[in-house]
Amino acid sequence: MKFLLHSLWLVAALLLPAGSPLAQTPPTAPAVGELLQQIPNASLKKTGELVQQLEQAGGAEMRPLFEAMLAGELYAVKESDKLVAVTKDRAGRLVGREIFNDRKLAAFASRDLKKIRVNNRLRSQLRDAIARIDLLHGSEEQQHAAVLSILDDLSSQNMRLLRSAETAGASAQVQEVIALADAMVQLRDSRVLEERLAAIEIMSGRLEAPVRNQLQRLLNDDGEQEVAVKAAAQKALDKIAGRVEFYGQMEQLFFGLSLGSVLLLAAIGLAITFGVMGVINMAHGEMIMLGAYTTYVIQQLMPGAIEYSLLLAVPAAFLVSGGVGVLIERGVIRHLQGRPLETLLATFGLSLILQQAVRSIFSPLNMQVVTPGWMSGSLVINPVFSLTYNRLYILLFALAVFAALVAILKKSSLGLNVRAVSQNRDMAKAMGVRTELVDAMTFGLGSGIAGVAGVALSQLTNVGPNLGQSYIIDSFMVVVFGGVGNLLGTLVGGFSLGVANKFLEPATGAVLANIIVLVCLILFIQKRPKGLFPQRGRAAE
Amino acid sequence: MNSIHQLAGQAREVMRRDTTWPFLIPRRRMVDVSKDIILYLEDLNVSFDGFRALNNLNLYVNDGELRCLIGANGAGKTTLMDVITGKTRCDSGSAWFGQNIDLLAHDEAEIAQLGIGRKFQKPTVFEAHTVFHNLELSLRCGKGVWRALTARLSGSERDRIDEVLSIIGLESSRHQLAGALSHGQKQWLEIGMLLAAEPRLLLVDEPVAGMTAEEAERTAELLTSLAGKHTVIVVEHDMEFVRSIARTVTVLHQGSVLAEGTMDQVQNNRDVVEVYLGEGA
Amino acid sequence: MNTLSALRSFGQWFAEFRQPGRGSSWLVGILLLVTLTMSAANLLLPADSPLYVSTYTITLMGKYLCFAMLAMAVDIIWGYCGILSLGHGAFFALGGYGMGMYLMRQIGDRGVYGNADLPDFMVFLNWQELPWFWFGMDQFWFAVLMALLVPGLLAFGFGWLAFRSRVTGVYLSIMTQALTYALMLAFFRNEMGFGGNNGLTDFKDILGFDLQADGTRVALLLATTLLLVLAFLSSRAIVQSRLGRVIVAVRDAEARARFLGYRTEHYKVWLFVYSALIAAVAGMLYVPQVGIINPGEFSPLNSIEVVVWVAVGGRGTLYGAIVGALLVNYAKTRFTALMPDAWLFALGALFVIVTVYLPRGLAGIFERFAVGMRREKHGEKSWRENSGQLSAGEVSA
Amino acid sequence: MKLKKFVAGLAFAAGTSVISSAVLAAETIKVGVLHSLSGTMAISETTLKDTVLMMVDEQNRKGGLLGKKLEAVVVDPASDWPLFAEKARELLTKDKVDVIFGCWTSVSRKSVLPVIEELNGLMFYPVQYEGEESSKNVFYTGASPNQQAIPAVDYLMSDLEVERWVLAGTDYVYPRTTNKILEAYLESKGVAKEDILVNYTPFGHSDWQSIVSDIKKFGSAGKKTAVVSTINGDANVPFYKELANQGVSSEDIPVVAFSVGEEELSGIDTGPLVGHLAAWNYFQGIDSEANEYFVQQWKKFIGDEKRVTNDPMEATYIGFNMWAKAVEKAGTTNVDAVEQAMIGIEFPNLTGGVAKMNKNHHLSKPVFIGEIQDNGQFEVVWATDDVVAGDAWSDFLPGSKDLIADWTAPIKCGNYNTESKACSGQAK
Repeated sequence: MKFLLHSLWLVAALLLPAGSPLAQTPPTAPAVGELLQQIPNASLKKTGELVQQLEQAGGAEMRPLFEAMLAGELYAVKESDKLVAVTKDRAGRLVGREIFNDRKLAAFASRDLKKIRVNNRLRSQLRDAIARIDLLHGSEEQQHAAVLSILDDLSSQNMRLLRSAETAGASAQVQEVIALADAMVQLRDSRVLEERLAAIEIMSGRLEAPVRNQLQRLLNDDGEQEVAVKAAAQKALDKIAGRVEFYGQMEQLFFGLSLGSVLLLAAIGLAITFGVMGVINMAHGEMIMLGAYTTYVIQQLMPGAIEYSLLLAVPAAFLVSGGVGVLIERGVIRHLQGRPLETLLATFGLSLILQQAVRSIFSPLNMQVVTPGWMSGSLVINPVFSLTYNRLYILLFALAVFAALVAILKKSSLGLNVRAVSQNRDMAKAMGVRTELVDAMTFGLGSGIAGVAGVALSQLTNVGPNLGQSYIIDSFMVVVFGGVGNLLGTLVGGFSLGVANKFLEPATGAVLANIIVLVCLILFIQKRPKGLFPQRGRAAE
Repeated sequence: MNSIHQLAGQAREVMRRDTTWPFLIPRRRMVDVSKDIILYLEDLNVSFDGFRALNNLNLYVNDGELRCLIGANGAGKTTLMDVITGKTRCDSGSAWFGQNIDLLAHDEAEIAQLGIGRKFQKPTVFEAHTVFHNLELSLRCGKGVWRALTARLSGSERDRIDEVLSIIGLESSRHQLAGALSHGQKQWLEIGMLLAAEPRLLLVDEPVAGMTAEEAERTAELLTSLAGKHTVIVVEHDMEFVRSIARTVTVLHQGSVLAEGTMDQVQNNRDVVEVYLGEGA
Repeated sequence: MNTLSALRSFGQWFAEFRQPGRGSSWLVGILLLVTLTMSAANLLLPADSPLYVSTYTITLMGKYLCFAMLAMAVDIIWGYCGILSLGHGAFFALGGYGMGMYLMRQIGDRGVYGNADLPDFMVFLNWQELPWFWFGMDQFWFAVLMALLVPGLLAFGFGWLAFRSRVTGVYLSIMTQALTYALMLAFFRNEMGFGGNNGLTDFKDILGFDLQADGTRVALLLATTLLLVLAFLSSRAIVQSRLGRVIVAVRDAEARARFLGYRTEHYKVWLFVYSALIAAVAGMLYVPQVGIINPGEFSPLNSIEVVVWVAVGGRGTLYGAIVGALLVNYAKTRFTALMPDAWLFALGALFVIVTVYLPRGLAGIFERFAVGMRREKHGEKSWRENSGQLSAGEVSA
Repeated sequence: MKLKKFVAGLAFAAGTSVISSAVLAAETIKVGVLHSLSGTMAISETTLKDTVLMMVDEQNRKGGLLGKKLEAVVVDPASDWPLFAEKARELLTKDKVDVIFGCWTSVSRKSVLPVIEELNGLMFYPVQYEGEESSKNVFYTGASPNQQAIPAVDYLMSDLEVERWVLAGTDYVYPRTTNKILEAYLESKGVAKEDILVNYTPFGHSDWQSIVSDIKKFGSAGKKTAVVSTINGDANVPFYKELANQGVSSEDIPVVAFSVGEEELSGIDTGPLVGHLAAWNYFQGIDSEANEYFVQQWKKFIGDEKRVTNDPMEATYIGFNMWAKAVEKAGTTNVDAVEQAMIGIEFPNLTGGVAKMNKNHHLSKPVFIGEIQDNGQFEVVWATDDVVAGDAWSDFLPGSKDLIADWTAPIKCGNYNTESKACSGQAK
């Protein structure tokens, strides 16, 4: 063990670029081993100190250790106090590996291992340490992130780090941030008016939070006598505020569109069953719920391939919900032809049954649906504006589903039949259209799409028996608002409700925004009972 | 002093027993048919989604007349009825009931109360009510909510219902549910309901659709007997029937009047032959 | 076979029961008799007597009767006028809140903080003064007036807008649902000043009588019965008058009624308001008996459940709504005690079965039996005439 | 035929109801269980029902109480608040139970309270709540705000040096009160008003985009920021998901929650939550012999190795055992006697140390702060040195700072005003 570390350290020392501040600290090679030995039995506070010493002693080579610690994968073998990184494999076994060279170790039993405890304070310490290491050795992206995180704490030590990173040949992007950091230091430390004004010039319009905070502090600081500096700072801050405001609006628009896409997904199936068939399907929400549970089941069936589970869940959910939809149509709705209010009651009963069935089968507890890696995180456009991937994908997905549905109704023979039956059932029947089949297929299609919506919603909210209920009223409002029997109306309705909600929210709070939108909708429907895009002509009377 | 006299004179005028204060005079004006024309329709235009259902239509109907409207499907017959009864708003044009009532300013219920009754294409009666109650609801009387709550059937109203029952020949089924009547009986009942309302103008949409020849004959008799006392406009496809009742026939085509005259005149009209009876003639 | 003959004799009795006027009076009689007996048994008999009726049963009965009244309110507009309201819970709850506010003010300084000016939940959240809409609620007459006025005005406003612009059928149902949903969200907000999620509770007395005394509870039960009977009689008077016939006419052929000169929207609005008022009265009686009112009462689910009571009992018959409400609620009490999990299955199945197979509810079944009885009694009549009489019954009480 | 069956079914249902209430074994002590088994609260409350049943089993195995067997009477108030009052009355008058374990939400407790007081029943309430209440007939074994919220804030302030606070909660009485108390407390600690952001959302709120974005902005002002979350149940999953997706990590802005326990976590993908905090009086992960036994016993009772334990379960456990001890001490199940005997009763916590029932019917318990781990358990990062006595009335609310509850001899009152030396309001 010791030997291994020694040799490691040797390699590390050779690899470290000369002149780096880390390399300048005296290489107390044996210390690393000793420090590592102390970790398993240290208190949290002590671990913090150890990490600090390790960083100084071990430098860049400590990165895998810190990473494992940060991810909560660091364990000590109880007998030997040897540190190993442990992860669970697909079968749920604990698989260990050496920290510093990734060599696979045998599987462990959980009783043989002791977890190295990490808390938030330690985590942020580890992150900072990793950032410092990355600044010199990381990829361009890592460097960029590291510089940005250093803006918060422009100590002279950190500035030295930046300096060495600069000389080590950082990319233009990183250089720019370093220049910003320099400017911030100038503004803070310099006494020369021109330098300070120049610094403010550089800082002006930057969106990074530390820049804003520094300027704000400067303005609030009564000790600051220089009027010109204050004026310039105020101007810079105003410019920043203007940009932040702009991106704030953009962000709100995105939030609105995202909420709209959720509403659209929830409502679009209903636009078919309600809009085309005239069936008030109160069990529509439960179709969404079934879709979400299908996602859960798929993930249970393929625990090793979470990344692909959603792709598989979409068709599966369509089939499950669509199948249940066809059953409902054949079993119940068929008997209620031309009695829309009765379909409302019967399907409401079905929704209760479906909910309780899910409760009995899966338990009333919420189910755990994992978000695949490619759906987490966000697309950072600038420090004040980023789009979360899950919302972005769902927005695109909603549009795709919409387009597919329009294509089906406009182009396919099923679509032709559906339109024929919805316009004149008797005539369609006389023309040889199998109206019963068409009814079942239409209802199945609408339900299936609700199921697909459920897959998307499982990524945003709880997967539980009440999932559907929370969307049913909203869905109906979207369809009615857009105009029954008009898919485009549903699209416009969904997005405009979403955006209206989100633009009201900052002023009124979430609940009141919701209420206001509802009341406006109720009033709107009184004014235009047929919605935004009514079906006109005598047939609609 | 003078002014006091004046005031006293005015007061006396106000208190006169043989006049009624203006605001007490019933709002409902009687239709003024002094020019003998009960319905003026001028330059009516209605379009749905670009389709012009009525196209500069002009039509005058005399008081007490029995007028038949014929025309192909989509010629605008039903739309015309919709405009007269207030169901459809027209885009432009004017519609006057007699000299003094602008139909476009009233809604369906008001127009009905003014004395225009309408029979639908598909017989529409209150199926959950008995024949008797159907007629009772149709009587000419106050139609307000409170009036309906407190209404009691008076002797004369009862007589009126009996009279109508005998006109439409449904005396024996007076306590039957309207929903249980045959198709033809429903048609008659609906006409009876119009009669009970004592309208000045009756709009009858396809009264003999689905009737046997015998029933149609009785209906023809009924409608002819109504003319004179009421003005009747009949829309019908059945040429035999039209011929049997019509004095004046108006032919509609693509939303405007194509020809007007007696059945014979119309049938020989070149335009009509061309566009409407083309194949038949 | 035994049950069948028992059913037959029941049907025979029912045939008489069903005759308009007389039959309904039977219902009134039964209601009064049962509640009076229960009251007497509760107050006069010692607690260990086998015939003693517990206070628990009294309040339970009171609650059922409030629900019955609510069901009747829904039936008047749905069964007779074809307006399916999925938001009648809103009027019920508003009435309840009116009464709740009065009861809250009656607590006075007996609340936990001993603050005579503010209800506990306001003290608790640092409110400094009573919001304006609480003024006057310490007067019983004013509270009752408000509890009627507010739902009445809401119903009028909503109905006026909706019926004037001819929002009908499904659209109207969805709108009413949205209405009650919006109200629920609003009342959940603590800023509204109605106690938020906790609602109003911990009531002490009503008109000076201790709410926890058996006597008060019995009096409340009797008051509920009396008002239910009154509402029933007045509703029956309405549906049997020409007004009632116009309403049914509007349900079956609105255009026809309009072309006969009836302002159908006026009829609908006033009937809607009347129905909302009955719902509000039911809510007012409900609150002192169950001891709490909270925004959950606005939940759309509750309103839909009421519709099911009516559907089960038989819409278009006033007694059907009452019987339906009593039966379903009794079943609920029993079922949830025996097997809580199965209740939702049973309720859901009830929805489906009733709508698909029993469009006229239990009243429909009984009437079919009743007709059979009559036919046996009077010999065969023509089918048409029989069915004619049968459906005529549909529109009378 | 169908009809016949239907009627027969009805008759059967009616018949069984009579029988079930008629079967009364005279020589048992009845324990009422008033937890929702259906409806929205069933998720949480079913667990507590099972816990009580387990405790009853255990006690019976030990030979019962006062030589009698215990018998559990379970009813279902179905998450319907008026129904709670009705069922409480049913338990007390029809079933004549000696004690009730029940309720979860504040509103259900408020609904039951008048009935319990009227009929002089005895109830144990096992869930953390907003305080501001003390009834003679109720024992509160869950945490009051000073046993959960205030220690948590202390921890954040001293250990994590938090300076800016977001108080986010669901809009109902518990978060409202807790946040009021916290605001007053923070201000008393010198936190400026603009460093506190209060936000309320409705039940089951699912669209957290704007709020998380606001929190992010609020937290970017250069001071260490933390979120104190009183967000209820279902709304938590989308909240944490949104936090993770918008890149707010537990190191940047930690969230400390008062309503998220092991059971709630079992329905969440805890990956993105690691490092966020919760404050409770109990965590399943705490090492102690008693706890190990309890967890094993629970898993065996419920027949599921994956089931977890949580704080309200421990509160039920302590409440039940204290009641059993008090009954033995009093030698009767008479409510008044047991109520007096309860005060001062001590019972060991599952986490070590001893819980004690105070004069105000609240417990003295230790407080723990735990960090969420990726396995859905908590890692304790902080604990109070000693037990903390639960306050019925908060010292930080103007309306209640002078109030105390003391159910022993001279005062005997739930809301005694130390200023006016009188028992305000409902005093009898």
